[in-house]
Amino acid sequence: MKKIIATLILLVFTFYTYNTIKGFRFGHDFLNAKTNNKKISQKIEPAGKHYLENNKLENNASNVVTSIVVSYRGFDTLGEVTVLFLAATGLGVILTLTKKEDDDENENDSSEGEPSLIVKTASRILFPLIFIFGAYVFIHGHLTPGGGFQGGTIIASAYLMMFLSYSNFKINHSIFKSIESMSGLTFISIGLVGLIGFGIFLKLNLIPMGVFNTLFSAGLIPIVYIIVGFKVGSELTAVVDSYRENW
Amino acid sequence: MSWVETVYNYSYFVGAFGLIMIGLYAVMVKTNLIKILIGINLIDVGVNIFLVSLGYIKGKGAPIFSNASVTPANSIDPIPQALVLTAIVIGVAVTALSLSVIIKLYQHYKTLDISKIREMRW
Amino acid sequence: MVDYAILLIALPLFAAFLIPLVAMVNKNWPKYIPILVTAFNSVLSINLLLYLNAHNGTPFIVKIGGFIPPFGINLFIGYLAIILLMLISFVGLMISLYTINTVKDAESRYYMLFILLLMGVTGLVITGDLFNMFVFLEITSISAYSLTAYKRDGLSLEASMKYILIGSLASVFVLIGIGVIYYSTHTLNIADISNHINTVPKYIKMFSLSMLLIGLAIEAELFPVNGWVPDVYQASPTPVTTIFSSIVVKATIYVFFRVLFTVFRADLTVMNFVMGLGVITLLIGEISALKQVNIKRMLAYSSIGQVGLIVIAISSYSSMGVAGGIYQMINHAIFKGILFLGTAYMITSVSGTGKISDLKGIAQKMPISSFIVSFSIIALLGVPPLTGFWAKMMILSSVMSSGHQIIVALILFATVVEAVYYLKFIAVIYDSSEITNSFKSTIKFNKIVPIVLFALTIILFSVVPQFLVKFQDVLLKAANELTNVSSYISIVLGS
Amino acid sequence: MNVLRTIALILSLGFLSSILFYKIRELRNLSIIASLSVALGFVIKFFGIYTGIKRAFSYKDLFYFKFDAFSNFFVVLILGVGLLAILASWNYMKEKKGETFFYVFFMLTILGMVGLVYSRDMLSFFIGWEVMTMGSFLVILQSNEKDRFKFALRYFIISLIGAYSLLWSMFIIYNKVHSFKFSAFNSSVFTKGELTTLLITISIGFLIKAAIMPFHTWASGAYSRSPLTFTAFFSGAMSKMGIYGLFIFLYGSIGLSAIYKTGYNEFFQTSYFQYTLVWLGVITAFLGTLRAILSEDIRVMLAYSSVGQLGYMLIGIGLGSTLGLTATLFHVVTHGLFKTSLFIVVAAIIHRTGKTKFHELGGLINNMPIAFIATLISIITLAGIPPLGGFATKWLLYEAMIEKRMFFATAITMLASIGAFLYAYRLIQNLFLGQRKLEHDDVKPAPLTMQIAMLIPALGMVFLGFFPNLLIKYTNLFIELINIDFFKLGVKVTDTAFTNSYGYWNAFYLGSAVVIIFIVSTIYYNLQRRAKIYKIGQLDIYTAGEYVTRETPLNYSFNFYGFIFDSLKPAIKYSVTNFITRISKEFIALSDFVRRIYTGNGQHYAIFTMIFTIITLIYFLS
Amino acid sequence: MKKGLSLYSQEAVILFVLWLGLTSSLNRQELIIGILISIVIPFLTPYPLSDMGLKWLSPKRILGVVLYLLVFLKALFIANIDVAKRVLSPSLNINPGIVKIKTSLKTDVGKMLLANSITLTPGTLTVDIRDEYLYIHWIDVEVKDIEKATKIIAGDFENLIKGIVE
Repeated sequence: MKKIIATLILLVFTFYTYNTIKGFRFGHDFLNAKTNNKKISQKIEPAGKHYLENNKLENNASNVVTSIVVSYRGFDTLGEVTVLFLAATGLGVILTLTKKEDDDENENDSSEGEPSLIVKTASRILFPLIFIFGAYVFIHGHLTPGGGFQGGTIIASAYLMMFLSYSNFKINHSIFKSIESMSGLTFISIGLVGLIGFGIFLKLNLIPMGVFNTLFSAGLIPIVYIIVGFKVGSELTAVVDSYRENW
Repeated sequence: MSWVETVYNYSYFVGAFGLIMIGLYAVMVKTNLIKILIGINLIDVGVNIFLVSLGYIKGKGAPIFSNASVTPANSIDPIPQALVLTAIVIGVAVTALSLSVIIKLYQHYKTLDISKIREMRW
Repeated sequence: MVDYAILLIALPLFAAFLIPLVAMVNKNWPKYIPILVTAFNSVLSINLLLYLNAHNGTPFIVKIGGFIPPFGINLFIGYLAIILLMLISFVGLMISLYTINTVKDAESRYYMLFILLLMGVTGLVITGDLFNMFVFLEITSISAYSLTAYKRDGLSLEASMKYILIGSLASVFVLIGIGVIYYSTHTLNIADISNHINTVPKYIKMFSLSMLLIGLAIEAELFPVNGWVPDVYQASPTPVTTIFSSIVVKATIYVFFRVLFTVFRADLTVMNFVMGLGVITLLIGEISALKQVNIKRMLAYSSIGQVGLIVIAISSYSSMGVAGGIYQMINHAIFKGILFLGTAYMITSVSGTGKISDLKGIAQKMPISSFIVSFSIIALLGVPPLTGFWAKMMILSSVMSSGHQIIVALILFATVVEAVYYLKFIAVIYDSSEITNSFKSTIKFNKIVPIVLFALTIILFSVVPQFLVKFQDVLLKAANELTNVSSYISIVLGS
Repeated sequence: MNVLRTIALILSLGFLSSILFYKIRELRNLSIIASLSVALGFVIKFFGIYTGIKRAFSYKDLFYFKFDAFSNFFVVLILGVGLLAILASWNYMKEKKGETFFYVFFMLTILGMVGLVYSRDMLSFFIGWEVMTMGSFLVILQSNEKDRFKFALRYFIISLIGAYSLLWSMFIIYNKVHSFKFSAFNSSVFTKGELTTLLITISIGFLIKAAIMPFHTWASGAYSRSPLTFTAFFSGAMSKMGIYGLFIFLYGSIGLSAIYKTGYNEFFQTSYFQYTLVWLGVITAFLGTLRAILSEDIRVMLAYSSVGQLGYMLIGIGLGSTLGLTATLFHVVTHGLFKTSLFIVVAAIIHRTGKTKFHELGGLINNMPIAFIATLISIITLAGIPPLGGFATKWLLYEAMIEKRMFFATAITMLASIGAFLYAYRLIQNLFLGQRKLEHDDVKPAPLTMQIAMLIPALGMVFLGFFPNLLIKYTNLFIELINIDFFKLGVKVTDTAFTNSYGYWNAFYLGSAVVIIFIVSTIYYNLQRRAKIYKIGQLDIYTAGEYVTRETPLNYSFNFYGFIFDSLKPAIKYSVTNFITRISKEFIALSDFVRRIYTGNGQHYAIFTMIFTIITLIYFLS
Repeated sequence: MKKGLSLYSQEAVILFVLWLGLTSSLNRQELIIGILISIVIPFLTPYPLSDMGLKWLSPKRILGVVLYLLVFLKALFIANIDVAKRVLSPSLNINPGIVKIKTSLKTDVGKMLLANSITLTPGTLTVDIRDEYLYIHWIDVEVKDIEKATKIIAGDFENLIKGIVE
């Protein structure tokens, strides 16, 4: 019964979606297309085109996606960071340890499920390597594909690996918490510096813009991305840690 | 344009909405909470693919000007990619949170069947 | 310029990030931070109101990152936004006062989530960018998910699970809608989209509209998609429920109509559909509340009904109706603030399970709270000349003049139903026949003060006519901000 | 100096002092009484009967008030009855639990009523209306009865329905003429259907307040469960607000010609709508009387009596002729007087004995002589026996009905009028005469304030009985307010006599004749009696050879009219009250069914969401 | 988790080399950041990379690494073909089973490398390590004797790895 209803619903949904996307021109070069609409006096310029063309002037970051994420739509990114922060916090709230009756049994379990030497050794070798790869990704966020979120995730995956290999591997909660907080505070402070100095929140071209396509370019964008990297890394690690502690 | 042609031309959209449909089906039919969560994730992925493919322009490359061959004129639209980044992060956050809720629910009700978890109704 | 308006968001965020560090220093300090933040926001929003009054009431925008509007994110602040901001910060302040010593294991994390929820709502109200709106929507809902589950018992987890399930669907629909509209207009700025919306093919526009409508209807608690609401309201801690009912819904309704009015320039077909939804929501909400035994659940259904009323009012699309809807938003926020906080205070005093019958005869032990609760119920029912009446008058007259007599009759019918269960509740708390419950007589000033302050606002709105007339002007201006698309565009994009 | 503002100020001061001194009994009561009397004095001073003073006052073009003869007529009633009721409450409410807030809400009610009577726009009328309802609802809650909540709730909910019906009609009008003012009403912009809707919604609103028959279900409960001194006001003044509202909306604002537009019957020379009103009034008068006859509780009996009496007033309103309206207004006054008196008497009896049923009482004539006199005068008025005021009402009313050729309705009304005597008789027979219960031997007379409060209306009734023309003359002056010609027709009034096409009646001569006959016959009787005196005690009988003691019940008062009850038994179960109870039960069952949409299963909610999606897509995309 | 300077600098050097590989640029800015990062990250790692420290960087051992890679690739190639043959042959001539082999390697890194080498060459799969015994899942069990099996499976790898890590 439920299946039939669901199928029917999806069929109707598909019908309308199909009709809609039929109206799309997939792969059409809308950025450089000439508008033939004279009804509207306002200029029609796709925002994407504006970003592509003015990015070098305004942000000097060779990765346009990064400059959109961090600079043009930096407010979104602040929100994103907040969302992750929220998820980590909420997770902490929900998964707060309640006193378990069978504490001893738990310890026995953990020794039984200890991974083999291969896993342990491999992960301890790989850990710094993954870590530096993560760092590379978020440091080069404005030059190459990637950025703070990706790099942070990579770093968190390194920690995830350690959690899997060493059942008694513990992280220092207060350090991670303070990294989380400090990076968040720094992000907002960067925004506030712009506000105090120039009356513009999240103004990122406060420092010299540097030479295009080199590491020290794009103003504060890499700094922000590094902060985001720290934040995401520590938050996702905390998330993973919460899960592990609860089991 | 026949529908076969449409499906071929719009394969990204078809894939994206296919994933969304599968996800919705799982959400509506499966009773296991984990499966429902997987369904939600499928929907998320589908939407993300949809968003990314919105920015695609035939024959153009990524908007990263690290070598001189890439110019604004032959880059795709960068905005959807930025949006997808945000959407992914939000999806991750929701997934993490709902997993934790499901864990706790399981400890509480000893079941993952959504139709049995209905202490509050009417 | 008033670029410091961004502090409305930046400061709570800063405070939220600061809380873990503060908690490391002293575990008792975090609970005062929400009070500071909401008080600051109240002052700031009053300041913005004064600024706006000094500048002919023309709304202003705040550019973030210094990019001109279609290309950067901008905030849009006018009377409507400021009304909602003042509401958010005032109710937030009251609830933070109430919350001190309420949360059992006084965790800093609760306060972080609390502040971020308020921050998300604030962002929803003032943002001028469609995708940014989505981000704030998600901030709001994710903090709401966590806060719903805060008690960590079966009920709250269950409620949170339902909320997450439906909320995820909502975000998906919103995202699809935003994607489609982005593809059609190549911009995300609300004003810019609105400027170009007429060039979009009708079919695509309507598809996008329906996607956004569905997603936002879920958040705005409209009828067929509000299954999660009673559960969430019932299971979450009372201060959180109060925020949901008083603030979050209001902000989502605002967003709902901002999208319909401004982004899509919705026409009568859409508005009739929305009005129909509002009517069904009103009826179902009020009728379902009739037989509830759990007080919070009853209030939850009542909230649903009130949402229906507000939606009916705003979807009438006349300036009087929209103004009435905004007025009703304010009223409802204050009434529900009193009702949720007051009843929670009573329930904690008798250590009850939240059943209405637990409160039998409580009025003899807690005369002030009982009186204020009854007073706000009477005001909510629209007994003149209290504030609820004026809002209802505005709503009814606008709905009537848009030619929907039946809807007027249905609204009145729903109010009668509402009166039945609310007066029954008053009858229970004033029932002096027998008192079976044990009663802990502890007067907590931090609990009674918010309730009294709320009641004073009701009196202020009701009794001071001079204020009322001025206030109506402001409401009409606010309504104009919501309905007048061309002025919105010209303010954001320049002439 | 604006009179309206002064009155508002005085009454507000009274209200404020009732709040401020709510714990200090003497100060509070004195200040309230002072404010009411000063206000009453003001109104009477600027009565404007013969000079026709009209004073208007408006606020922000939204609220519009007018000080004129018609309003003053009702305001005097309100303030007078209110003053009496509050005077009676001084002792009645003493030491009762709800005393502290009783006066606050009482004053709120009075404020609302005065406001609505002076208002000449629908908005302020409605505000006053709701304040009055709310205030009376709160007063009912101050009584000591256990089931007061049930009845107060019923009263409030039904009143709310009425108020909203009224509100709806107000919006229908506002939507067309874009003003709430009564004078702005323009019947030419309405279609016939709209006018009909208007008339129906308006009359539902007011008929509910007047407790006319299908809408009377709240009345017996609310009247009998409030503090009884308030019931005196409730029945004596407040129920008249429905009549006032009908008067001012139907004839003051909408106008007779507009009513005729909805459908005119040549034979009865009236519109179908008015004809319906008349029949509603007739049915109410008849059935209300019947229910009053069958009541065992004094309070319930008086409540149903009020319902029946309101029926008479509605008949007059429905007739819409000069005679009819005059009869109504006259009856407003007489009913106000005798119901106030009667309720205060009953309050005094219940206050002293604590009993509320007829069969628990009896033989109180020696304990409460003043109350007996007041009751006697009231009953004579109620039953319409000459020479007192009630007769004038009946006389005018029957003439008016015959004028409109409603003979059958007249017959039933006459029947009801006989019924009124039947139940009124019980008040004398079962309360004051007959055998006194043992425990009531040392019942003290009614408290002083109550005695004053019950005597003043009695004097008024006697006065009206002799000089009805003073009042009738006054009502004729409302032509100025309601500028419709028919008021000018028909009635000629001199200072003492009263003439129209059907005849001539001089109440003063008639009354004097009755009094003279009474005096003469009394003298004659006393002369006769002096010859042989047989004073027989109540217990001077024996049955079946046994002596009768005081414990033996000799009074036949339980189920007094049982034979009527027995013959009507099958019909009684079809009462409106049962019907409404049934409906509300069904509705609650429906609500239980509706809320099952919220199944509690999260997946169902997801499916709802998808179904909603589909509906939305279908609606918008096809 | 004490670390000597030697262990620390070994890690830093390896990280820096990796950084150079990642950036594939000798730009001065990249180098500065690379050095900084390579210095910082070892502080954050909870366990040392290996027990050997800087001596791992002697030319002999680097040569050993190269040699090991060559041998490993050869073994990989041969074994791939072997398994492909078995898979494709219709008779499915397999004889799966688990054998136990003994290693003389002492260090964890050595054991790990050996086990991974065995696993990566098709046909054999390290299931577990218990002290100095490795349990191997073998697609075609030729011998069950520990000594012989060790010779066949571990073979050259063991010596080569010994040359690198011990």
